[in-house]
Amino acid sequence: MKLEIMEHKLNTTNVVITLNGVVNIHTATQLRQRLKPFLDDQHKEVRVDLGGVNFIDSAGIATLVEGLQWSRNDGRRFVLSGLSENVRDIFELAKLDTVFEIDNGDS
Amino acid sequence: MKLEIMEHKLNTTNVVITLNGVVNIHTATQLRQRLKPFLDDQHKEVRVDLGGVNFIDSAGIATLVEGLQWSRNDGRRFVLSGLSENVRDIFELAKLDTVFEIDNGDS
Amino acid sequence: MPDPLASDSNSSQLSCTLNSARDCVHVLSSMVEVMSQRAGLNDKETNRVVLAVDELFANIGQHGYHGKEGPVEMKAKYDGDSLWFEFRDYALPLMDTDTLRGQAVDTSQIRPGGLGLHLIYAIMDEVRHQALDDGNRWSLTKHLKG
Amino acid sequence: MPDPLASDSNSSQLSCTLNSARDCVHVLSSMVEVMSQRAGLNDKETNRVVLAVDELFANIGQHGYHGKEGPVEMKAKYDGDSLWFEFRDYALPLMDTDTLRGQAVDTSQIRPGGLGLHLIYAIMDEVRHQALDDGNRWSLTKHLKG
Ligand SMILES: Nc1ncnc2c1ncn2[C@@H]1O[C@H](COP(=O)(O)OP(=O)(O)O)[C@@H](O)[C@H]1O
Ligand SMILES: Nc1ncnc2c1ncn2[C@@H]1O[C@H](COP(=O)(O)OP(=O)(O)O)[C@@H](O)[C@H]1O
Repeated sequence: MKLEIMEHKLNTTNVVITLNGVVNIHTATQLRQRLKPFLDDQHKEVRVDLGGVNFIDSAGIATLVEGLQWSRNDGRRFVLSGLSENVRDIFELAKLDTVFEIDNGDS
Repeated sequence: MKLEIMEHKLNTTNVVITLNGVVNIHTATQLRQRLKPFLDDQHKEVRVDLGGVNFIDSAGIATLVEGLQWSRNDGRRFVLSGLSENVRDIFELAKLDTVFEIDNGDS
Repeated sequence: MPDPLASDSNSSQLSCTLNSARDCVHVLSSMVEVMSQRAGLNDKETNRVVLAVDELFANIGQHGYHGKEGPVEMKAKYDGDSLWFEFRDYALPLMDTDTLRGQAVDTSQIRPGGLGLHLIYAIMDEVRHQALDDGNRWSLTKHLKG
Repeated sequence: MPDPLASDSNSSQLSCTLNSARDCVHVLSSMVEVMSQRAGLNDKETNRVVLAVDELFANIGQHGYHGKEGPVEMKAKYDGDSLWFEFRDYALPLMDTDTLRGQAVDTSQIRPGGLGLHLIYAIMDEVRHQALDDGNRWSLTKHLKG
């Protein structure tokens, strides 16, 4: 209800996970559970589309940091896209805007 | 913040008003103000797209009833579209689902 | 200043002290949504209960306080049998409880307004009002299917 | 049972009695959002203040109550100068206030966690903690530009 998670497999190695709603202390657990199966070695690229997310807190960010770590350990790509101004602001406050690969869609 | 209102003029006589968010006792006033200028006799059809509305209360419905009345008095069309299941349920509880022209998009 | 309400506080009761200003409806709605979900209501039932509480709050502000700002307290509770919302206001006590029966909706003659009570009665299983010396107490009850 | 909090109630103070269960964060967030908008904060500032309050609530639940459920009360107030949130919990009083200074975030060594306090301090102008006999009082203050 508070966070909607949709997954879209582009092919056998690339997947896009689209989030709608709020990623906070309440909903982050649900995101973690859905993210985990995609971070296995079949997937070369996991992209999380935050276009529909209007709020994120440190529990939400921690879940994405876990995703990044799992991916890095195996040389895979973990990309964030569609950050709203408010979500980007929180990543900057957390000094994590340069740690993640963020697709600004400006290409 | 709680209700986003966008207007899109199709041509000089037809306009679509797209709502995103919640239409309740707090936000209905804002909707009323934005709706009013479109209910003049230049416009033959005013369409209100409720696709992004997840909640409506009687203050929201009353605003739409006013729109319907203004339009009817002058023989114009006032159409609702994109009703979510929850919004449709409230229209049915209010017994107004048959009073409005509702476009179900099934054509 | 420990809050006397705190002793009541557990997972089956939440409460808030708001005022009748319209923006407070968002706070109420989120409390009702959380409580309805905890009580096990589905999405559609939750939406309806949020609506009923919203309508009661709107009436207190418009008819009780006549659009002026006044305090509104709400408690939300549930047990195995029912989900329950109690409101307290400090508006003029309403004596003519007949106005609260809710009329049948006349769809032949559409008009804006007059829907609130109809919706409250259509959604909730019990609607109670009590005039107090210095205001009103309202309670809305929804029975939970076993 | 008139509520003693009611006398306090006016357009510049809202309060709620919740518990530390995670879903209550939605109620808190909507109260903080309403109050921040009333105090005149813009959308970005409102988002930040909602975050700071969310983080404090998360810490009370995780570290104060160790994930068990306990009561959490919040009051939100503003005046011309500042916007102010006071929390009261009934967890073990925290004596070692040093843990609350918030460390610098070490981005060379990314790890999940350890961000909450950093964000609270980055956003709010004053962060206060007081150990009481039976719990803790926390307050977060944001100065409003004149
Ligand atoms: N809290 C209240 N205090 C006093 N009168 C009320 C209250 N709630 C409802 N009423 C009365 O009941 C009538 C019907 O209310 P309602 O169905 O909500 O429609 P509306 O608010 O649009 O008039 C109101 O017009 C009012 O006279
Ligand atoms: N309410 C609290 N009660 C007790 N300890 C706390 C509280 N809030 C924070 N702390 C301590 O401060 C540390 C840092 O908190 P924080 O920056 O929010 O990161 P995290 O919660 O991810 O550990 C916590 O690990 C905890 O030891």
